[in-house]
Amino acid sequence: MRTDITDARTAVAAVRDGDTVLVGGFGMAGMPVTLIDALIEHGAGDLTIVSNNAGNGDTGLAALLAAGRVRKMICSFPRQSDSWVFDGLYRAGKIELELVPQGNLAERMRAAGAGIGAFYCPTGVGTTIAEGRETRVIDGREYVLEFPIRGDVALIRAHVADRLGNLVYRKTARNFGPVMATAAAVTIAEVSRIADVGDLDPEAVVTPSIYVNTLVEVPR
Amino acid sequence: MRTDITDARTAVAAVRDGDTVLVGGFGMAGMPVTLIDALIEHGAGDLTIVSNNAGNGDTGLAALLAAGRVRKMICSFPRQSDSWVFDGLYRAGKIELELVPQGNLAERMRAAGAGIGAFYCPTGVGTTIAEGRETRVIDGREYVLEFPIRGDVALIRAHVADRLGNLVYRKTARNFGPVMATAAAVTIAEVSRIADVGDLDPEAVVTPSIYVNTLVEVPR
Amino acid sequence: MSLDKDELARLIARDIPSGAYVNLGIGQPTAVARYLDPSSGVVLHTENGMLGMGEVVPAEQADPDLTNAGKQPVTELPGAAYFHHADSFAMMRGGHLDVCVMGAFQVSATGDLANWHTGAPDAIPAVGGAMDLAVGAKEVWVMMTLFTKQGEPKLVPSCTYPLTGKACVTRVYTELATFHITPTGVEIAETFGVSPEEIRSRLTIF
Amino acid sequence: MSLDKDELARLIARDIPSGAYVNLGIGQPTAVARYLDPSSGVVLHTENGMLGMGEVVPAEQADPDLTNAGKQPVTELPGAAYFHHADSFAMMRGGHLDVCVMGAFQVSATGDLANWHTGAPDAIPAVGGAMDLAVGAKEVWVMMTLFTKQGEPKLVPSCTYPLTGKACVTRVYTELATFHITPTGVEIAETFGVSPEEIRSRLTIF
Repeated sequence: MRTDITDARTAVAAVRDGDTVLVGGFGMAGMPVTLIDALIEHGAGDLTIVSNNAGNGDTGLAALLAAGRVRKMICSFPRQSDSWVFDGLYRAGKIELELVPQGNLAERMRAAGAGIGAFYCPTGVGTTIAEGRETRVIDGREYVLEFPIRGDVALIRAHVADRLGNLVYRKTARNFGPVMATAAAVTIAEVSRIADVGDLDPEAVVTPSIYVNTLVEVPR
Repeated sequence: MRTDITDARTAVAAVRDGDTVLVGGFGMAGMPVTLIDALIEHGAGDLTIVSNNAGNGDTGLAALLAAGRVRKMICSFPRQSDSWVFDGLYRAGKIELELVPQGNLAERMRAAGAGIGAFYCPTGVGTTIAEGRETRVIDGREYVLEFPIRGDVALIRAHVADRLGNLVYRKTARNFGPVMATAAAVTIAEVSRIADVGDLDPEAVVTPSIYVNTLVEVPR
Repeated sequence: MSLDKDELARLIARDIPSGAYVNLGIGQPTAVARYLDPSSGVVLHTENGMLGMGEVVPAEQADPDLTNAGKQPVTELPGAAYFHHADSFAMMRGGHLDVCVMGAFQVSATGDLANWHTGAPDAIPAVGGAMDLAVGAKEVWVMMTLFTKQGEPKLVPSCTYPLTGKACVTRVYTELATFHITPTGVEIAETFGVSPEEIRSRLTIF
Repeated sequence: MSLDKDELARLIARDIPSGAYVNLGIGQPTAVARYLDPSSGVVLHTENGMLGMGEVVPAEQADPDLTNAGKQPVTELPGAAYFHHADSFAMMRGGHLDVCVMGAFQVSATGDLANWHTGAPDAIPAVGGAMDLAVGAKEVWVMMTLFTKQGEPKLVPSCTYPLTGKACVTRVYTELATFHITPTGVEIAETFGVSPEEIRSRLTIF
């Protein structure tokens, strides 16, 4: 369906209490900071957040966590030198953590977007990550069964969009954005610029417009 | 490892009797015709060919089939108005056919390239394609277990390469090329032009050089 | 009056929601594209790796690198995007297409689709992307004649031809009537030149 | 003389085959990049979506959209390519990288790797891409000190720390010796300032 072009506050009104929200970015690269700030203001709580990290410093995701809006984090690397907000909540037993190897995080969201019911993955075999999980030996190699991670809403940052919703990214800020866009019922993209239809090279579009519901222009 | 730049005859010498060869193209778009002609001349036989179609007219894949080099076809759509070579061999019991829905063909090769051991796929549930196959109900939906398709060699056609082996494609000639490049032990790409390193836009590269072993320049 | 093929294509085009992402199957459904209002914002997908596909063009305007799923030459519209086959079928299988329109040999009253194989023992099977579309699109619409040349109904209690997908068809467009397949049964949505009663009497699904 | 960290990084750089695709882990292994001969054609991968990564640059030259897996600002080399996270980890998991170099808490004599968790009950776990690299790269090389600050060997009969991957490490580079882990056991490839006999006597794996 057609892609809406609106402001951050209107866009994040799509998030409901209890939702699973996929949040793009690897560190600050590709982090949709304006959308996260709008989500904090919006007030939705009891959220499950899927993102590679669990917030840095006191802003962005860390501020969302500090505001008590997040019930559960699904991420690969919560512990960082400046992840004191998450660390405090975790040690106090106030937040649930599902630790997922980074590639499984990406592939499980891809599976959700691609209609794959589950997949056998070699990552983590023989480690505590695989304990108690269903495994299978295929052609002599052991795999763990992994299930999709679906989002109700994805908040991502891209570089330029056209008005249809096609997206291109910039350098390693691409990271989780294209995968999350496929895995959520509603995808909201914060972009530096919205171009006219026809301005993007069709060979270079990374996220086709079909995956994008809402665009928010945040010039940089 | 470094990508070789050579001629078609030298490139296809990598193919051995009994190999599984992934052949790009959807109809003629993206079909590596020069490499296929070289493969016919090369003489390798007892091949399993994985390609969307099973040859058209009397040239290309059809000529490879006609020369008796192919033991088995794995494809989604062998029957076409001009697939008389395949049709004749099939009816005479001289070729084996594994019919795979087109999306499964692509996803099974992707799984091979991505290190996925197997995946649960909804396609074909309740059809003859799924008969006798392992199925599983996940979240109330039925899926069929699908296994990777690996190639010994992939023969693909792209548009422009740089000398490192990065590839860009042209329009719908992209089709199976990028997936096959990831799924084969050796990938040989026929391209219209080989550019200098640095001439391709890093944001627009579709197949990174890591997947390409050999380049053959065939100007068009 | 029953509808001719062009009228049927126009009818389907009219019913496609504004802004929808749509895959039109090989053969007759391709004609639906001709009747889409450009201002509707409908975006066409082709499984060989493109969104924003334009119309079929004559051979003299053909670009061999730009074809639809039936391998006919087509155009690229502004706002198009290309992607590889695994991404294209991920888009289909993942439930992102709003509508696909396919032909059929038979459709059952519960929405089973048979459109890939006649079941003839000497037929060479070819499935292409039909099974992927059947399980993937949010809505699967069928465009077909209501009866075979021999007068047999093609909308049936249960398919006798090999299935393409189970319980996937939501609408059937034919020259005599359009049908909606709902959880409670088949509803006649519209008839053309015949009465609903006549349609009911000629089918065995009600 | 035992090697300092820079000498160890130079040694590893020397051993990486010409034209190899290589992932250098967070922390010490990042330093290996400084000693790669540009003419060697070694291409660096970073799991956050890039091949053709250049060197770490100071903050004043940083592009916030261009970082390595440790989130340090880096450069882009000619011939680079960007891709998203699922494609990047498909590349890793699919066995396409020739070598990855990681740090470790412990490596076992059969190549088990422990480098993500100390096992301390109050530690907050964080695994990142380490498990994906451990199962994916054709060769996993470890760069570490041979002993802890307390003098305990880190190359051990069996890891006591939680594992990152089983039977994946093929080489161990330390300040005192390099080791090859083979199907028949651990071999000492080179020693620095000590004799092989002394290495053998201080470890319990031979």
